[in-house]
Amino acid sequence: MSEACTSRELMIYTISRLLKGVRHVAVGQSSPMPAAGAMLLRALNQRDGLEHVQVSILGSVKHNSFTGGAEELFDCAAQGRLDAFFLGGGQIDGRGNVNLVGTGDYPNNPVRWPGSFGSAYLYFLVPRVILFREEHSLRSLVERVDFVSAPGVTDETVYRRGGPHALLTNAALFSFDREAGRFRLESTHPGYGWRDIRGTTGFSYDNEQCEVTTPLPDEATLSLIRGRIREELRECYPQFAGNMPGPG
Amino acid sequence: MSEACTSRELMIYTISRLLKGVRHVAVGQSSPMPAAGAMLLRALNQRDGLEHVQVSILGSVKHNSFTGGAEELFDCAAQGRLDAFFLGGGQIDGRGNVNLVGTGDYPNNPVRWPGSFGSAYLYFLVPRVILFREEHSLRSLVERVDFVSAPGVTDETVYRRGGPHALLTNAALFSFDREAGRFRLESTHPGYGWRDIRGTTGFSYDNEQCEVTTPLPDEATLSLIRGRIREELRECYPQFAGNMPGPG
Amino acid sequence: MTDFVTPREMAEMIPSGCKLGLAPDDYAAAPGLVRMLIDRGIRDLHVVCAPIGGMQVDMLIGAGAVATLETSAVSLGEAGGAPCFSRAVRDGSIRLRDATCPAVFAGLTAAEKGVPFMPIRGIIGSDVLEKRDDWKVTSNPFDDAEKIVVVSAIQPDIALFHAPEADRFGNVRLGRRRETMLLAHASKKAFVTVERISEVSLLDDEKMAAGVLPAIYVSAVAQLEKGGWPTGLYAEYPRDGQEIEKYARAARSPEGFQAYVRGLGSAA
Amino acid sequence: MTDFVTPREMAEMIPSGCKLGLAPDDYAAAPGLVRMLIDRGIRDLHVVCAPIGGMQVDMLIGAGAVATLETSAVSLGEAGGAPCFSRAVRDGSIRLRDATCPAVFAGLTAAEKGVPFMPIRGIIGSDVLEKRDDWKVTSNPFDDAEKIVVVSAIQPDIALFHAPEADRFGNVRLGRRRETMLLAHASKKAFVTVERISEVSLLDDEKMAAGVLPAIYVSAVAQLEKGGWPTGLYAEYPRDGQEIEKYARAARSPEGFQAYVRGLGSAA
Repeated sequence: MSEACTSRELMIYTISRLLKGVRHVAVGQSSPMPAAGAMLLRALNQRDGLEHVQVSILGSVKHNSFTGGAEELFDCAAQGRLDAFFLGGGQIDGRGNVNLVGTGDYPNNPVRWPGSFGSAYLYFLVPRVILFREEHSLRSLVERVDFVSAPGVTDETVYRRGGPHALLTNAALFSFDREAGRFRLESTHPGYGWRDIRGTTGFSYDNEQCEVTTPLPDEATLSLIRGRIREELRECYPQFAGNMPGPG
Repeated sequence: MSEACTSRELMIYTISRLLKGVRHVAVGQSSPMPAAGAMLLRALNQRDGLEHVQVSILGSVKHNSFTGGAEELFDCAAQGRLDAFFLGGGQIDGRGNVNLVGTGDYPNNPVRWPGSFGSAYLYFLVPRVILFREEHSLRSLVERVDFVSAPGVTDETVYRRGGPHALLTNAALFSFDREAGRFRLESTHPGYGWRDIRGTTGFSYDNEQCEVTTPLPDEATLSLIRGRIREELRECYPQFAGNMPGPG
Repeated sequence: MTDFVTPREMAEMIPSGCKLGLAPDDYAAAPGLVRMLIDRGIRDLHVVCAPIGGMQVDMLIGAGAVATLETSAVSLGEAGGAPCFSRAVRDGSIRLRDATCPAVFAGLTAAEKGVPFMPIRGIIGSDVLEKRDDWKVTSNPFDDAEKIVVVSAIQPDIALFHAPEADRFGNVRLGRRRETMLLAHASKKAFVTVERISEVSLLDDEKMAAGVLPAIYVSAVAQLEKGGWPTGLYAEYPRDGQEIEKYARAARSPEGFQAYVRGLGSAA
Repeated sequence: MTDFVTPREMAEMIPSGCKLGLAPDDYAAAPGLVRMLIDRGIRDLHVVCAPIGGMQVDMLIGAGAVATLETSAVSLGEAGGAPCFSRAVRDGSIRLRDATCPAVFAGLTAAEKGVPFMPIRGIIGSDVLEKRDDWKVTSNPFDDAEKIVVVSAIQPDIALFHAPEADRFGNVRLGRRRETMLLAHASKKAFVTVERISEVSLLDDEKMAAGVLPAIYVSAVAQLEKGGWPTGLYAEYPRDGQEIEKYARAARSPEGFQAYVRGLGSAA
């Protein structure tokens, strides 16, 4: 028996499940787990003879479908040629708002994060945006974000075909209902119960007393993560890949 | 003594004079004489150790400064990086309006020309637009064009830093006064007098009784046209170059 | 994923009535495939010239395949005016949407960027503007004193063009002719005929990659050698001026045009 | 015409107070030249990140050279947050113009196309929009029911970036990193440091030409080997992660930052 599935491996696997059916997924800068999840779906589909998955990793030379510079990703999204993307967020609130800028008052935020990147745009145009935030805490999942980098919901005067699809943390998986503008707890990861989630989530959501456990990858999938995916990650995320379990 | 300067050679030489001082001149499709004039200025400046002249010939692989496709010419003009351009015109009128579309009523013009190309844009953005029309006749130089592909003058609510600089035909050279919105006869070519010009020009213009004769190229310039320029033209205009006087 | 098909199959995949984006003669025009469209009797096309048309467009018009023509010009270059185009203008058999080159690029750029319109300088005072109901004069939102034109997005259903090579993954090398790249980005699908098909990915060579249209935009590729003939293919082969002169003479009459097209059909 | 100068000369040619456009780390960032700007005490810059900043921007901020910062993000990537940036935000020593990447590209595209503004989808409902007086919400002129953002043109005085090679005519190979091409088109001048200078024109090879920035945009070129270090140069060398970690640790305090910069200065 190999080493047990780590929390990160579970998240990588869960991301691959959330991406099922997409033809083209892009991954932003500094996003090793989303990159790994997208690579895993590509590898699984290839193994199983399913549809080809195009993975575009910003910052990668090898896993790059673009030849027009960074703006091509945004154009591609606007053209409807991009099915899924990931957003993180220092804070995420119950309406799906994302804050990548900082806590407290703008502009002199006491805690400042890098910035909004392409969130204020891609959140509107990419059908399946997966919110990914490892830290599941009252600090990260808040009632109302201090700064809206990108809003979760929009009225009908604004063109919008994309938005939040799911929220994945190190403890649980939520889906998002765009009509209601609310999250729904879908499963808790092994080691966490619904009460843990309720106690560490700063916003209200549906299906609070969820008893479903997030499924683990099978042995074959786990070896794929530890072998091929770990190797593919090395180009852009050498430190992250080095810290993953795997041969050698 | 070599063969006497032809009418086309005089026009090529005159174009090179009209371009004096430009750093970047572009030449559109199907414009062998403007191309030759621009090439001549480049060659003369090079010979005389003067400023380098960038010549961009649309449709040329060799004489091409662009790597972004045909739209780059227009962007470049908008950025102020293009000093001179040429426009022809089935009809040109006394206000500097240009018609590249056809005679009679649009859309079912009894005589239809190719179309407006980039005229409606470049005429606004390129400081020195040289109108070039070989045929000097009441048919080509009219009181009022049947269709305005590009207007000669514009009111102050519209951004405009470019416009007509001169009008060159096989018989005469006019300058254009942008304030007055009128042409001024500058010289007549050898073999034409001011009365010929008045009789064959359909619009009114200043300095009607002009006695200046358009200067001819000197012997060295003429050999440059018949040698290097003729060779450079061959790539894009093999038929035109073949019909020019020259060695071999 | 890119489909690899025969030229005849590709001609069948382009439906009558579609909005078809075409590249200029001597750059990336695909007269080889256009002849097959004529052979199969395609009709009611809305042709978008990006930004001008030449022999392939004149042939489509002569064959009665064009309902609407959106272009900044149609010309045979050194061989003169486009005879079928001029005839169709006179007899009113095509709906004309005259444009100016940068406005076509602005419309395609709007589609590329997924916005409904683009602003563009110039044009005001031109009769071209008067005839277009999909262009408007507005104010610069940052300076009310400035009037400026906005053009609406142009999104062809299919972009059709010819290129030097594709690889077996569907990437297509266009070189520096980026107006064709723009056309492909702006269109829902791109169909491409090529001289050659490379076994090696065209994206592997960093020096070449900037001129390569990625496979994500390319719906179908067909190998068709000399698919740009008798017009030229940029940086590969020049136009066949004699053949285009021959066409220009023949197409002066509808009968001459028919004879020319039939002649090509049997030779192909 | 392009001037060929030494890196120190280039640093002197970039004046305090100018609007300086910079490329992202690991693509075409020019930290080598930026260190010389710091050495010479440049001040009051309006830095435009196209579209994000990294170590070179953090260093400029730490050195007190930045008055205004227009960016979609500043980050050291795997090495974490940008310490001088975070400090400057807290103490209010820089004027912030937070953006979102495609809005920066839209602003640069407006400058490239010589229009005063560009429309862009999305953004409405974001606080980023609330904080920008140079962005507006308008109606789509072709559909009054749709609200849409317009951003004003961004035209840097100088674009500064590092590239693999230039030729002796001033053409610069960028490869597929066309955001740097856009930045150069949009800026009044482009100053470029390069690893190598080619005697042969980079435009001669049709396969390469599409990735080459023509000399008409390039005001000055300076050869500076490893000018991208310790960040990477796209498709040439990766970032030096250890060095950037070292910087990230040092720059946690203003004193540590000063010591780091002095250390580099004497080594250079």
